[in-house]
Amino acid sequence: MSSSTNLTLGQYFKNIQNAALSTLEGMAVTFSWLFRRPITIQWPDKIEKPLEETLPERTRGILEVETRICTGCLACQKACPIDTISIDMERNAETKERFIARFDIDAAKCMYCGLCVDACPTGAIRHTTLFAYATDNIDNLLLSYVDKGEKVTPFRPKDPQPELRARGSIGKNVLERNLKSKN
Amino acid sequence: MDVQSQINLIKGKFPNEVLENFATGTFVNAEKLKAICQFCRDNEELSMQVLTCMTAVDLGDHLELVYHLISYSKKHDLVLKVTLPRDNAVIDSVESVWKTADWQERECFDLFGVNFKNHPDLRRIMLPDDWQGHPLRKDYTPPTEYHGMSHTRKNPLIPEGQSATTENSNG
Amino acid sequence: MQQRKIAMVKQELKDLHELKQLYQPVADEMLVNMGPQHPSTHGVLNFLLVTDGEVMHKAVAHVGYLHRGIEKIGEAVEYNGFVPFTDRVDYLAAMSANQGFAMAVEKLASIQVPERAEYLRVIATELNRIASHLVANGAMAMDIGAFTPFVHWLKEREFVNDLMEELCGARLTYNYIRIGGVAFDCGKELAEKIVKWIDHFEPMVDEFDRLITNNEIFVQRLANVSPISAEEAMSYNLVGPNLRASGVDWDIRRDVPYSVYSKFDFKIPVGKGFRGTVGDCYDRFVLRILEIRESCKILRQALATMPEGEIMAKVPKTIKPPKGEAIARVESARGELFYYVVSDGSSKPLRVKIRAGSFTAMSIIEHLSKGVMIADLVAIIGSLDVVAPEVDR
Amino acid sequence: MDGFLLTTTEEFLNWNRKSSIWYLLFASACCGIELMQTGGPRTDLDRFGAVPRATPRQADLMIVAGTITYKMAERVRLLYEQMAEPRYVISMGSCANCGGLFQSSYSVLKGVDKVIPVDLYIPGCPPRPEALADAVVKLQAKMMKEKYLRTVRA
Amino acid sequence: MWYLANYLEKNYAVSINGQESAWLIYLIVAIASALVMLGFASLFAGLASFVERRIAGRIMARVGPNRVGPQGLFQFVADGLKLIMKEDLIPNGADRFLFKIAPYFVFAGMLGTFVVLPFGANIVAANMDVGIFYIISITALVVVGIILGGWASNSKWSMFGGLRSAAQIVSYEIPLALSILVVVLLSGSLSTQGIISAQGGLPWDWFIFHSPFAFIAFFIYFVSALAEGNRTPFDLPEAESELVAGYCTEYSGFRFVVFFFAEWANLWIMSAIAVICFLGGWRVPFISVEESTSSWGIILLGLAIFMVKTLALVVVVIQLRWTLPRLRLDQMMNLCWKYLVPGSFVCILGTMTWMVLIDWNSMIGLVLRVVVFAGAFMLLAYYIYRIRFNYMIDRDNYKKMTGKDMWYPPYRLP
Repeated sequence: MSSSTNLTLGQYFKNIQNAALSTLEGMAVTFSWLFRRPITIQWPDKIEKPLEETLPERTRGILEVETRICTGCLACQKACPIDTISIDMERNAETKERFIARFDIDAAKCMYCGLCVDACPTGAIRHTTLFAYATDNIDNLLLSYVDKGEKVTPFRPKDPQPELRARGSIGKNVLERNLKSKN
Repeated sequence: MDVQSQINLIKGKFPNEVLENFATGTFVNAEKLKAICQFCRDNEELSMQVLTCMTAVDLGDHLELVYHLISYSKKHDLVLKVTLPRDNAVIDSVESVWKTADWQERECFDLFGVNFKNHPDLRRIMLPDDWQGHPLRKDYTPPTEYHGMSHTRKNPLIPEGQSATTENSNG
Repeated sequence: MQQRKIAMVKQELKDLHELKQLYQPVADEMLVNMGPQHPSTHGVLNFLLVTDGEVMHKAVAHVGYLHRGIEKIGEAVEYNGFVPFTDRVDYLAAMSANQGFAMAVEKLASIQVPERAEYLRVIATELNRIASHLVANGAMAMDIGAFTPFVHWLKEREFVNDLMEELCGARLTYNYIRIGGVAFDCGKELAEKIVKWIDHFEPMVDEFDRLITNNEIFVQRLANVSPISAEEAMSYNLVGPNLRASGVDWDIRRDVPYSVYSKFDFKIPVGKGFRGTVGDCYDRFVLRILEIRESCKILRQALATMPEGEIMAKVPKTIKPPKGEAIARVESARGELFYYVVSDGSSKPLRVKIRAGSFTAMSIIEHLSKGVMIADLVAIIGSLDVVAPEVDR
Repeated sequence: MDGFLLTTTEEFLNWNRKSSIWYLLFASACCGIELMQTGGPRTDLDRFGAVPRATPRQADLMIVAGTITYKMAERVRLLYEQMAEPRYVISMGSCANCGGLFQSSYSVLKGVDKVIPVDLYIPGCPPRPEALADAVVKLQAKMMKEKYLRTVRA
Repeated sequence: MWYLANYLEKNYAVSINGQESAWLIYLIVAIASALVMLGFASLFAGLASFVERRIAGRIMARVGPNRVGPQGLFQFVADGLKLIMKEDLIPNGADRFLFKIAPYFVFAGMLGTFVVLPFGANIVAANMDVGIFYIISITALVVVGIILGGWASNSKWSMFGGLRSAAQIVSYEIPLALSILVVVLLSGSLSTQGIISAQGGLPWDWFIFHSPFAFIAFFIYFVSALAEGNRTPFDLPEAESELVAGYCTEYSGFRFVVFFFAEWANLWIMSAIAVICFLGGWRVPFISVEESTSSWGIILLGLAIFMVKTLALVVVVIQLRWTLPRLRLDQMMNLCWKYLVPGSFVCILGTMTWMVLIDWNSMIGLVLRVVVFAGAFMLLAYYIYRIRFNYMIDRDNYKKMTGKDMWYPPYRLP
């Protein structure tokens, strides 16, 4: 089938033979695929465990903060190149100790690079394996890990180690609360 | 052959064009750049067949054009630098020596405002044609809106109290 | 709304008017806009075809639809913070983009990367090269019309994504190579998983050959289409598989040795005109498949001989390299990725210049497209493996 | 009686629209690769009846995958206007949501909702293929609740 | 259906105010059979589009539509009705009247061929004496529709698609007609029922194994039928990756449904004609032509055999679509004029000499037919061997890598 005009007879039949053989070969490959297992993971309903559990441990999903062991050192805020984390530390007038008034992460802007997780000394901020949170209102993606009036006393290393919540549970609560409240 | 002998070779052909040199290459006079590049490419010992990268650096008071040349057969490379004034930087295009310079010079014109004499098709390459200013210069202030689309967006991280929206904070 | 519409119409008229002087189309010619959204322009690239039917007189490339000003952001972000941006420069071969920037800054700040970190970098880069070649060849086969090989290679890429997710946490934008070493370590069972995948993958490459590479229609569509001679390739500064397909034997991993590539023995495939002339579309396609096989060999050797030890050098929190400049050349999937970093002593670089392979591959398309059919232009774009962000940065 | 008749026919019509969403083949940056992976074998959008269509005329869902620069913004608006009427937009990834990591750049549009109305925002950079499948499932649920006939009648 | 018409006329011939009322009955029966044909064509087109996406899924190691209805059976209903509900878009520069008319030309051309296709011994809408000749001429209507659609939608891409299909379908009519001429030579009649009744039930009595030339004629017919229906190696008119969507770039909504329907209905027509001409239609083995209309059981058996053969060919055509890349315009024309047309002339000459030298019913004729059949069977055996070879290569590695075994037969639906 080569379009060159100077087509010798041998080349003519060789083209036909090549075309026929390679088509047969290709058809054999595709037909053999009909007998092989498809690798589809039928995501929403036909899988045993929800995908969040089976993802590898280092997966970088939506960020979450375990405020109990957060020392308020603002290392993550400085480490983030596009400042998607913003923390307000306030000083209690009489008792002179600081507390965290606001800890917001903009999940819509975050680039999931993991630089903040490396910078955090106590591992308070960490990536969950959550991913399926499409919302129709972009404000739902603003995760605030310290509620409006609540005052969180920063954790000091020599304090007793508090009981930590499971990875992913905090993020899931905040996201669900956002979805219900705002739309 | 190492950088120093390459520079001597060029100094032999263009005695007063080669200014002071540095570790990986040498400064060159702007007017003679095209001739030197032609020489680098055609000379057997040098045979710089490829212009790897041609870019500009804004050093505050003047612009610096950097030409990275490399030779695949001789496996050595060289850097040529040219200093240009900030405002009307003009230099002749080396597009006739290496065809790759066509697009790299268009990019340099687009982002730095360096004008290239007898370049076949000097148009903006990256930015829309009606964009004002050359972004990669240090004194560039981005426009506040383009074709009716504003540059600012309400930053959800800042509560309603403080009113600062995200200016172009690329300082 | 109204004034925006008027502005757009004025813009269109100005475009057409300006194009008319530039090309002075002959009476029966027409300008066909192979627009930014087109199934076969990989990403957002725009070709203006001056054609009078199937055969084109000229295809003018309009780029810049994905110009995100990464180099300007490079001057506003610290060294450590810029590494995730280099992922987005070439999202198909993000690992080599990371490695390029990291090597440039390590040269500037004279940081010595430990041995095991170099091995981990080679493993991650080779896995990434295979994944990138899969998408490159798959997209090209899809443009020629064979949809099945593309989806089969996406299936193989899915396995690579799983391995990468276990190794560095992300599927596409890894941010795995940090300045001075590597972010995570590769455990024993992950190394087994990679070897098991390679055992499964290499016969699959032979199957792809039987399915598509030796297919007569595929060969006729690609052989002798727009051959590029060695001088042209060098003058247009083509790099990587495009350059080697034209017969120039130049590979950064072997000719400008960096990292620990000198410890492995692997062949550099060079285009020999497998079914047509040297440097045609078919050569570039086959070359990528040969490179996939070479990368599998490197991966096996690297996994076998990986020494124990540190994975990160002692690096201060914010890196302040001394005043000066440094260059770094890395063999990415799309050829030589060139970084030129100028620092003025502060914690932010003064200038970061990234010169990628797709930028120059895109500039040669205008030269190649004289008197070529539209179906061939699609094949040329596919064979040159052009990726939008690398062209526009 | 009339309410029952209308809601069931509407339910049926919405079910039809929901179970065959044809999305526009428009991939601009890294999220475009994840869009292709979603069409690929692991999370198969074809299961939901979603087929990629190259022409905006036949597409009824536009997935904005990747960074939209100012030069591209007008083209995105043009594409949106060329799509036939019951059309939806999913903004995939941080760049399309709010400009993402390139928000400080001079040439990037800060979020695609400045140019076209967006139905769903997906967090992630790039979001996993399963996140995009989740967005399609959520879009289907949203389509089921739409009052298609009643608005026309009322 | 005329059989039904005669039956009705004998028993219920009611005369309305004296005139003979036979024409009324014929009219009613004609309309009824037309509706049955339309029903069958659209149902088949829908199911074929669903089955094609399922087979394509399995070929690509993924799963086709399986959530819309039980195992995704109602996918085509959803696609069709959704497209009907879409906004009715006509591009502003388009030629409105031609833009609206174009799809119905393609529809008429497609549905017209269903009239002549038989389904059983005497189950045929119209047993025309010029059946095959009528089919070849009516498919030309499809070309008119596509060119009209391409030109009228005022977009450069669809104009490319329209002109490409004009070149392709018109030039592939010739090898199509010539290869069917071989069958007409063998059977001596142009009507579809006549061709089928000239063949026997057993495989070596089919025309395809009559001689090596008839065997090659079958492949020439098959390739040019692919080109007629714009199927894969020749889907240049709506080349997905080059011309955005070819001639139907500007079509959306119901008009696109008609183009969509025509493409899949053509699958049936292409394989039905192949089965009629070359693979012995509805002939039941060991039953002669006269007995085949005797009892309803045999007619239905004939219908079943015809369906099985046609669906097998449809699966082959579908599989071809997901295996082969697309031809370039000049290569497609080159293939037609340099390979298929001379090939079909050689087949006609060969068959004629073969018929003159060897009589159909003679012992040598039978032996030679069995030899050709054996050759074809060897080819099939080699094909199955290659399939098994491809499967065996990856079985152990896949088990080692994923822990699950790879055997997943097509009838096991995920």
